[in-house]
Amino acid sequence: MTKTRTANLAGALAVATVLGLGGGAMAAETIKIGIPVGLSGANSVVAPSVVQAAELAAAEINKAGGVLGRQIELVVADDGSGAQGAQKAFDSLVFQKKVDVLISMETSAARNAGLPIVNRGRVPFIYTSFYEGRSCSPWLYVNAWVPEQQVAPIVDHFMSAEGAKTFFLVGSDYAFGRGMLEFTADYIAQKGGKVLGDEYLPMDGTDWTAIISKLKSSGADALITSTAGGAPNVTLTKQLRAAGVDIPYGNLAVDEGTARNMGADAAGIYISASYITDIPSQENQAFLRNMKAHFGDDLKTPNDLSVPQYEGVYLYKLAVEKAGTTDSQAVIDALDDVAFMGPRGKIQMNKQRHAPLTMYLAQVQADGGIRLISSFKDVDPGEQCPNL
Amino acid sequence: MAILSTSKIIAGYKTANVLRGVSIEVEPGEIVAVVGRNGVGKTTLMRTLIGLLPLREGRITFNGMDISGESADRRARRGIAYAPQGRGIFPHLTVQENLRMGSFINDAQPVPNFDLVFGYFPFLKERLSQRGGTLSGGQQAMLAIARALICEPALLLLDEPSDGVQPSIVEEIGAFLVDLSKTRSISVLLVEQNIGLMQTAAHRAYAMDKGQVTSELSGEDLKDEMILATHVVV
Amino acid sequence: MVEQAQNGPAKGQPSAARQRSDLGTVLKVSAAALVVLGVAPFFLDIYTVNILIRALLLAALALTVDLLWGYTGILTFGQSAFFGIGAYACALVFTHWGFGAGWAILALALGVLAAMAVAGLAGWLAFYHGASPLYGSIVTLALPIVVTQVVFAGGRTTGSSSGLSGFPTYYWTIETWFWIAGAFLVVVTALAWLFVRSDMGRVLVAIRENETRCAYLGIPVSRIKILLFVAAGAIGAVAGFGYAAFTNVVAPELTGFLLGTELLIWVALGGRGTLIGPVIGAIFIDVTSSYLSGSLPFYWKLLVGILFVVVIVALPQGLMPEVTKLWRRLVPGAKRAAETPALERAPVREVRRGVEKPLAVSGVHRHFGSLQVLQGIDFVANEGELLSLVGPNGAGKTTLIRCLADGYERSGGDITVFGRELGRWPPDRCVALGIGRKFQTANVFATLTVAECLRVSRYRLEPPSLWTSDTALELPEAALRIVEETGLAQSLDTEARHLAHGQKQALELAMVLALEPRIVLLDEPTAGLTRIERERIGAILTSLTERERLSILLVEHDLDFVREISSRVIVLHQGQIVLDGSVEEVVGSALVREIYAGTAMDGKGNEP
Amino acid sequence: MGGLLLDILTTAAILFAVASGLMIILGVMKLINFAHGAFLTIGGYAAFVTTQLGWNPWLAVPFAALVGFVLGLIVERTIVRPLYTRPLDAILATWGLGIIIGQVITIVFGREVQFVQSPISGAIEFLGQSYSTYRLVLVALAALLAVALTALLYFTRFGLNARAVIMNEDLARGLGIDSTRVRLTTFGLGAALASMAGALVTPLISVDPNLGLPWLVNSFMLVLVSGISIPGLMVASLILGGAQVVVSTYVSAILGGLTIVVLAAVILRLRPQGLFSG
Repeated sequence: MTKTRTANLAGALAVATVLGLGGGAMAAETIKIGIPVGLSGANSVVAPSVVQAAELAAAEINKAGGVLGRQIELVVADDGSGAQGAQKAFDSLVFQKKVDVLISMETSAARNAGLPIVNRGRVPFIYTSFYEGRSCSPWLYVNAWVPEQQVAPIVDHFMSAEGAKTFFLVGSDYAFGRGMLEFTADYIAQKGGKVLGDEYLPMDGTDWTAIISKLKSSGADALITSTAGGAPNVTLTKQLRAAGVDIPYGNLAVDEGTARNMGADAAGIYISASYITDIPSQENQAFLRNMKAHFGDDLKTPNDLSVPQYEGVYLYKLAVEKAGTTDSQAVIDALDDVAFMGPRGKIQMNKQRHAPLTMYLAQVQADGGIRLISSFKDVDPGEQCPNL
Repeated sequence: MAILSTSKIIAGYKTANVLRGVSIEVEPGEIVAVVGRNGVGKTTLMRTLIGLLPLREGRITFNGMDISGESADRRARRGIAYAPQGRGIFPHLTVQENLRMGSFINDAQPVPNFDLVFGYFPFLKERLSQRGGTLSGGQQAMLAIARALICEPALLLLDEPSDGVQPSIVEEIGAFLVDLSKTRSISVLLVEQNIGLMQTAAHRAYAMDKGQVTSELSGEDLKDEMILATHVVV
Repeated sequence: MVEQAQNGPAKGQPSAARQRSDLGTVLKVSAAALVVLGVAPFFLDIYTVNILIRALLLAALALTVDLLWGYTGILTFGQSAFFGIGAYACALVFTHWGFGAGWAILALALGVLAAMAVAGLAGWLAFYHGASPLYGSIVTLALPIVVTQVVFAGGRTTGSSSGLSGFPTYYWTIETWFWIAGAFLVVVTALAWLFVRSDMGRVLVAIRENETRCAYLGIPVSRIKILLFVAAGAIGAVAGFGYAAFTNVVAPELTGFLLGTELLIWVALGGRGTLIGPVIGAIFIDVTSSYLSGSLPFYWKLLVGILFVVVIVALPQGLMPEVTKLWRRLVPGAKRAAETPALERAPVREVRRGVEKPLAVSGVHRHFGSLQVLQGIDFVANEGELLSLVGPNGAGKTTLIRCLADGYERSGGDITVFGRELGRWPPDRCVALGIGRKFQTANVFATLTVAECLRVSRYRLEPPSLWTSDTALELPEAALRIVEETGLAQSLDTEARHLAHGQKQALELAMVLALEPRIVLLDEPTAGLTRIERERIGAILTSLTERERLSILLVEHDLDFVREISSRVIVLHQGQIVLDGSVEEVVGSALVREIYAGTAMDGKGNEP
Repeated sequence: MGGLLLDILTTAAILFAVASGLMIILGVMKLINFAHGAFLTIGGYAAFVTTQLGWNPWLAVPFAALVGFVLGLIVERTIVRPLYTRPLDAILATWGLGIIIGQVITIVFGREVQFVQSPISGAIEFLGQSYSTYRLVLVALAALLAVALTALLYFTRFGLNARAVIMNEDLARGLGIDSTRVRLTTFGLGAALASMAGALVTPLISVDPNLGLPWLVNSFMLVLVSGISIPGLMVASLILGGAQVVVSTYVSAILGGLTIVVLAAVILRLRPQGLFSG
């Protein structure tokens, strides 16, 4: 059945204009940061936290005097978590709102749909979502993890600590889902494990019945899933739990916030992330404090998708300052060189437009919190865009 | 006072008027027939009287009340029972359900009087749980009449009960109508082509042609088969 | 015996001189539209031009929905499927095979051919003889769902849920794309305009108004619907191709059911069956959505939803007719003077006479389940005979007529028409044998004018032009007489729905006679007519049998009328022929009297 | 094998529950309610509200039914009533109604995905299988629904009137049945059933403003194939739902999504009146 969402077609577009808290003099023209994000559809679970992170960064920067004396203005647009919506959102941001930069966490479908528009409009684009890797464009930088950084901790842990030899893979049928699981299958084979099956459902499919039955009858030792964020992830987890699946379960697409929303159903899931709230660093503690202070009760739990967004805004600020201008080409050239000490540690996108990251393996607890199992320092993203 | 009277009623379908000013009266306890060839507007008259076809002009009064603008179900609840032409029953409902469908007719008598109709049509009692559609044509006709009468309405509109029914049963129906009007003083307006039935049952008749009443036939006229035949056949 | 053709060629192809066409006006308007589109990019900002390009392509798609739904009455949810096929053809070829002018032409050709093939298949499934309009809609509903799932199932090849993007394409300037999209829309609209205003366009409306009547006028309804569906699919595929080439992104939503319903909304709001309304509706709503969804995200969609419901409930014809009405009120004289076609006598066709019996019926029976409606009907109809079928209600008269005019109707038995077996044929093929049928209730095309109704009836004999309309209306003698004698000749420009009841009956009879049938089946042609009208029709029928040697079968209740005009009478009772004889024999028969009086029994009874 | 059978049975039960409201409305009113999906969504949000208010999750079902019924009555009076004689337009108008409902829900609740507390979680041993308890409960509930609907239609005066109106509306009116009211009640009932089904399926899925949409077309196809009868719908759900599960399991989960639509289109071509018309 098709489950294309009305919202995708309409490309419902929300514009939230966030001006600096300081409300200082608006002498110079503002710098517009476009944030196309999935406020509806699959990503809607996590999108609000992403917007909050960007809002905090903008507020902090504006309070401190802005960038080159100019205030930052955020322009948020709903991409409907899909290609069609993304097209409208990117069109509107690039050509109508004429933003200076795009910084966003999006589905792979939306990113792919947006890239031609970015190329046409020649706007820098910092992508802040973990993804399947190898997305390359002269205008694109990525500050979140790729499979090379994320998959190994989970598979290694399952094979050593849980003694798993056979795996079953389930995903959403789109670039991220397939990309992640193909990498995972290769990695498992490389480590001497066996993949008993891999199954996909369209990105917004919700009926996993047949796939779960296949999983159960396969007798696999462990399960690794990679769905579109949000709704598919939630429905899959719910239905897995309802079906009584209790083998080790690694979820490549769940973040801490979503896990919290899912309640007891998420308990026991293994996640591998570049950010968890428990990171003891000063930067993280300060970030969490400021988020709480800024958003109070409305605070959405910061997570592996929202924190890179926060850092992305700062990376852009540093690049503009280094370039001394918001000119697209100059900013693109400068982005390689700047580094930001954020909640996740030092972030610099200097490995073929991608960033080496510290990764954490953790398990979701029954109360929605997570338990850190181990961490891996400065994992390299590998060969992502050798031609750039 | 007449139980039913119409004054110059006009009704029809789409752009065509089928009834072109029909005025008739039915007295309490009277059995009145409407005769005429096929297509002169007899069935249209019945549908207009019960309210399934809107009145375009004219007036219908029932028991002295103007019911011209009322819906069919309102008229039925006032006590006008309607037994349509042909197999006017619900074929997929059981006999009992078909009979129960009559219990909204006549608000004055909300409890269906099963004994009354079983008295006249004993076969119904034996076939209560049988589907209406499995009855024979004649039995279906009797079921339709029984249903119309189960709450003892003041007026029965009966559209060609003889259509597709064996002569012996037609006679039975005739006798029953006569008894009904005598013992329960229920009035009957009967649309018929069957000469036999008219002769046994009707007190008098209206002859219709081309949407108008062309003449009134007295009880005497009804006995004359030749007069009757001119109105029915050619 | 062979009658000579009196004048003109036997097969009357209308001469070119008689063709009227809107071509001049259309060219002028198109040129004006092209000029506006040509300068528009210089006055609009880049964002507006950008979203207009998409809107223009979608408007062309909406136009095909209007052709199908507004004009022909096929409620389609599926046009998005063809749009998607065109778009994916572009993306797949450019992504996987190659890019360049040759590849582009190949991709376009593949997309159009695939769309046409899918449309042909779906049309064959949806528009069979006897299909309900709902079934057609069901198939068009399934279509985008199937195409979308195929895209999903394509994995890496089709990009599945994420679609394909970033494939090489022509990075022309945005103005260039705007001009391409604009020119495409203008051309498609112009062609569609000529098409719907042509004689063939009238046939489409006739199908929408009354498909059954069309079939019995010998119009191959199924074939026309399928061909139209295929053509609409091809246009949709071209639009989709352009969309993909411009946006450089294809996604499953492009082929989806939701886009299909959105097209319906645009068409309904703009005004179905107005061509321009849907185009304006599509452009206006799509562009406004892109703009307003920024500041009024949900309220705008809510507003469109409410407007849509209100229009469907209260103004089913959409907003365009209201605008036109207002325009006519404000600008007196804006109403175009309709051109009344000149009535002409059609050349008499050569027919062989007296060689074969017009109609031979043997052993025909018909049952519905266990109910026998006709059993063992045998009779022969002769040339120049007016044969009346009489009998009480339910005797099977209308059923018999149906069996003669539609090869699918009878349960068994043989019917021969001029020596040729009537097979299991749909009504339009029965018409080709020379059978014309008039229905019981007047069955005309409500929104067509009298002249158009008659012209549509000439479909089989004078194949209508796709682009022009004939300024003359050729009718055979018999039809001409009815038109002239009943006053229809003075109302050629009146829409059929505004005619009086009697005139409608006369019009339908004229339409049937316009088919130049050799056998005419009439089901109560005088029901609801005044005495004068009846007499007039009676006289015409008698002369048809006497002068033109037609064979007429008449179902009639009015025995006076039967007695006046019949040459022979068949009495049906309980599905059987009980009497077949002259008028005197039948009218005087005691049996007939008994049958009508309800006292006759045939012994077998009708008690099941 | 046991797992497959349970999958088929539970899928059929869900389909039956989801389609029943559409069938009641089509059966009695001869009207295709394309707002059916929107009423399912309303049920989902009724469950969401139940969760938000901290009520017992089982209360979501009657609460959804009540909300659906009241809204159904309003909709019948305002939108549906003028369209009885225009069946194809009724499809469009109810589709537009679905858009309106979806947007109002978005304005009130936001467009993000929400979560509903499940009344039952976990799995139990059944037929030698560990199987989702809630799905098994749904089978029981669907069976109960079938019994209740049958009882309503065959053992109550409303049911008798409704069936009479289906068979011969004029005759029923002539016998004193207010068919307008029967239709009003029927539409309310159909909307209530749809909302109830929406609340029943939400524990398996997540709630968002377009929750009902993917169910609409499948429900529509099932109802047409059923020939508009309760046993017909049960069998159609089993056959088509079963085919969907089999294709999903043995061919592809994605093509499984096509099964119902394609099979229905083919079946209706061969038997336009559906499998079980009386």
